[in-house]
Amino acid sequence: MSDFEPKVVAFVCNWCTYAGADLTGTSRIKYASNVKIIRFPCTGRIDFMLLLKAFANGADGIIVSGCHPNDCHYTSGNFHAKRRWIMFKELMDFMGVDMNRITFSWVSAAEGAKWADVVNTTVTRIRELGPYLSYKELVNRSVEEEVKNE
Amino acid sequence: METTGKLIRKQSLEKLYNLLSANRKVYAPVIADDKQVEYKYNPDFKDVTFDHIRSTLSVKNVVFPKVENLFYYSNTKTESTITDIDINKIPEVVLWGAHPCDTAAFDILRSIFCWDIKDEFFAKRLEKMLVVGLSCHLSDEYCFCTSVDLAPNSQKGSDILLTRLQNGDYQAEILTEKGNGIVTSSPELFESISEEKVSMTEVKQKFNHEQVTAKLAGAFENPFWVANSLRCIGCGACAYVCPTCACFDIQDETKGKNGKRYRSWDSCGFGLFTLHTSGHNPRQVQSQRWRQRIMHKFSYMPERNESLGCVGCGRCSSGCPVDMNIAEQLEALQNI
Amino acid sequence: MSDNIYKPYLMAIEQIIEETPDVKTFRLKFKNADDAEQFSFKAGQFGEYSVFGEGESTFCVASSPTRKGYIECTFRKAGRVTNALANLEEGDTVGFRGPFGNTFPIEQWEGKNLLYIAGGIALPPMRCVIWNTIDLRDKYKDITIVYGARSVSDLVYKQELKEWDERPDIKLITTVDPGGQTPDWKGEIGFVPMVLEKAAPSSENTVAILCGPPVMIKFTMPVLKKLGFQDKDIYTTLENRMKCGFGKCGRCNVGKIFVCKDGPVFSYEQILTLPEEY
Amino acid sequence: MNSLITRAKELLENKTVQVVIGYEAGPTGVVRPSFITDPAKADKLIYDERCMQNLAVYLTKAEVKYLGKMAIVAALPVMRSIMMLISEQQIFAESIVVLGISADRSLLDLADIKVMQGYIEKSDLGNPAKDKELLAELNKLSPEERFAYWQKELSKCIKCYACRQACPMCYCTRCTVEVNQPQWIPVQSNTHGNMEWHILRAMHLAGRCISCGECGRVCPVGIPCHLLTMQLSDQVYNYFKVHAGTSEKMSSVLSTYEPNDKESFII
Repeated sequence: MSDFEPKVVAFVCNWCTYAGADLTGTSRIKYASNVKIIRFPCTGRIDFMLLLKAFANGADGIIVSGCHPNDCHYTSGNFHAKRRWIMFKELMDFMGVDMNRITFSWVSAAEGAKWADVVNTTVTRIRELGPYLSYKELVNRSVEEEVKNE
Repeated sequence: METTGKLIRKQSLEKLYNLLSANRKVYAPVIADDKQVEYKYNPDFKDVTFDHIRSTLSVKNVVFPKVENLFYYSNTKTESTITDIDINKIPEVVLWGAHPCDTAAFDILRSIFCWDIKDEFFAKRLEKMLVVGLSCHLSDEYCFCTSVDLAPNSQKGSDILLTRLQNGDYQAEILTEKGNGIVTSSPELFESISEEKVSMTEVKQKFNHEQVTAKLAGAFENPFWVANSLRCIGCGACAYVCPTCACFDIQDETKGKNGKRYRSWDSCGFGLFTLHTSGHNPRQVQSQRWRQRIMHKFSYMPERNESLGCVGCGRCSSGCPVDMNIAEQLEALQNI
Repeated sequence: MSDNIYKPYLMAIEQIIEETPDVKTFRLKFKNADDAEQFSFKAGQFGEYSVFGEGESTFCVASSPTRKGYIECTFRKAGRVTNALANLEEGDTVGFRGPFGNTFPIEQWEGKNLLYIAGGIALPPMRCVIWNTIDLRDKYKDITIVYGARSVSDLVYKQELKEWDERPDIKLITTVDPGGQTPDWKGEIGFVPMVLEKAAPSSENTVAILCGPPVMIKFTMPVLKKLGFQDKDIYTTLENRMKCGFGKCGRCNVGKIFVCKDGPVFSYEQILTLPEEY
Repeated sequence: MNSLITRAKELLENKTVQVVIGYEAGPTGVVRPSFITDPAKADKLIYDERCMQNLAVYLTKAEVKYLGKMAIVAALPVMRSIMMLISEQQIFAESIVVLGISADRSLLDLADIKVMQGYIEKSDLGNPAKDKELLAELNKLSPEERFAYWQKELSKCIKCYACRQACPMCYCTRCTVEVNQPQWIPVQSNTHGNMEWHILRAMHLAGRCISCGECGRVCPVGIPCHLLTMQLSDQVYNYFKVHAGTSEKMSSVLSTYEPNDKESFII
């Protein structure tokens, strides 16, 4: 497992976490390079389907991050997101999807160090968990189902 | 080929089953954990049921799978290439224990897939299938095979038709060369037919399909359709469980540069089935879609495909969440 | 072509013409010379055009069978496939399955006057038969084309309209809806039915070919009747949603008639026998 | 149920409504929805333990609405669906007459929506007992076991969308699965795609599901997909202390928020 490099997708909002990640860079704080950042206007825009698509396309872990409560650029996007994440997390739990693979966090534009920390702890945790085999198997099995008759 | 009657002892049945499954995939009915009857590939003989009235889904997926890949493609910036699917790799399948209504459906499907131009996917699957049918010794209130020119022991579509005898042995009617091949390869399993009586259910005729077809010709604008489809919720259950429903969708699915075009089951009951891009929909409301379903099977198909689009299995009615009972409606249509 | 009836020909986009802001015409060439060799079609037939990864869409072949070596299609950006098509560039690859459907009975029309009436994006399905009859000009008597669109910028085939206008052996009447004209617009202003009524072409020994949005058809039919056209001498095309193109997928039927097999060309006499399901 | 028939007749005769949506027994004995427009035919109406279908689904159906003003036979789940539909502005309270049925199957006198709301508030709003047990069993399993369980169940899905069509809250004319730019959910049926579809369905019903269990009941292949939405109904109450379909002014849980919503997993 030593050569396993986790693939982590980060869904972040433009105004806080993306700027925060920028700050991490300009502050020369090093963090794991396993993360691929996807920028959204707001956490309220991050559809739960996107998270599922990330797993389906081979992500081993996911980070979702945006402005702290009360700091949303659009006033309430992150409050809505929070409720949605609560429901999503509970549903995923109920369906047996590994919630240890998703990190939800609030990272402001000033928290460059926190961003590095969020990424590093997530990557370390995913590294310990190993590749998300059961989800990959689910996707592969579906492909097999389709070609079974060919 | 001339039909020959044989006898298979109860205990020889397992041998026949194992013989067939030795070099082919066998698709046979089992009772699942949730008590529903479903067909499975290569189940153990001890799990195979001989006492089912109908499986939840029909067996049409042997010849018309719910998803059929049509070809693969690969895209670069400007080029696309197509990779064919080798239909010769389609495996040989034995369909075991399908009732006469299900086996009769293959001819109807052929009349859809092979009229005018031939659908090779379907034709190949049909060719590679051996059917060991099983006459019905049980039936229920949803069955109406006798109303559509079939019977609990119809031979249509079977290569070998098994019928239970009252002592538990089986009569085996050898109906095709394919079926005869099995007898020739293991003659020890088949004996001469005995005098024993067959054990068979009776299915009451509910309507006269010719009269229904005649009535439908002038029934397009009849208020019957709205009145009798108000409760239809517009799901695709009836079409998906139906052994003869063959409407399909064609879709692409891409991952990165590569993808495939496939066809999958579709249903005329869905509102978006006929929706134009412009927003215009020729069948805008559910009654029009319900009319299409009945008309297609009992009016258009007899005229265009020279076959009725229904085998009287009763699945659409037993599976319908709101009791859209097709036999009842046809009975009513006969008298409008 | 292989036995796989769902497998399209691969075509290269040779030329793209922007007809209007949302309508484009593609000229397509077969990538495989053998395919080009054995391919033939007739006026009125259609095909399934595909962008691999997005799916297939149905349009008529818009070029004439008398022009060999390529086919053309004209489409409006509307849904998933047409949007994807619109994003392609010259040299890109598309798929084509066809030809499917029946044809305009142009042999039967020989020796007659032809009156083409089209509205908006309905000129493309007619362009094929228009060019076909123009290319066989000797066989037909007068050819009249009445074409209308919402506005000047919505008129498609502007180059060809000009060409037809300049030819002495074709009578072209173009019109735009009131308010859709530009200061230098020289054609008519008004809806197609009114313009047609004003032009009053003779119905004597004439076949009318009519294609357009339902509302145009609805108001043009009485005008044609008034001019003395018989139902059997009026032709139109029907469009319904299609997937397969050969009468299997179960979408396009109007009653027992498959638009993909028995159509898309119908005489008005036939249309009157169909249930209203189109 | 004589009182129900009498009331239905009355409503039709004095033209208060043009159609009564209720239950009748079909010729095979199976209970089915019934649309009574003629007072003489009101005798067909029945109400017993077999009358499970959530009839509220018909309140938004074009051809039923076309019949005119509706009265609807409504046990608690149907009443709650009606509440939800009113709160989401799909129907007007004035446009329907509710023939409420109590838990002991007697006709309720619900003068208006306020009275109905009072009745709902006094009722047990949790999931049905049988489903509670199933949920408890599933929640006892390990995540891996649950993952395997749902994969097995959802591999059966044939994408007939009966679950969606039967749900009064799934009234969208174009569902997300039918949106194709982009294609969120594959059109074909495979385990992974089916799972995505059921996740999407459950999420879109979070805080809106009134736990009638209709989706699970109608599934032709027997997937207990109602457990997904019911689990979320439980969690909605757990986190936000609301039950769906209890007030005509309620906005759905996921389209509102409280600044002090509690959670413990966001770092």
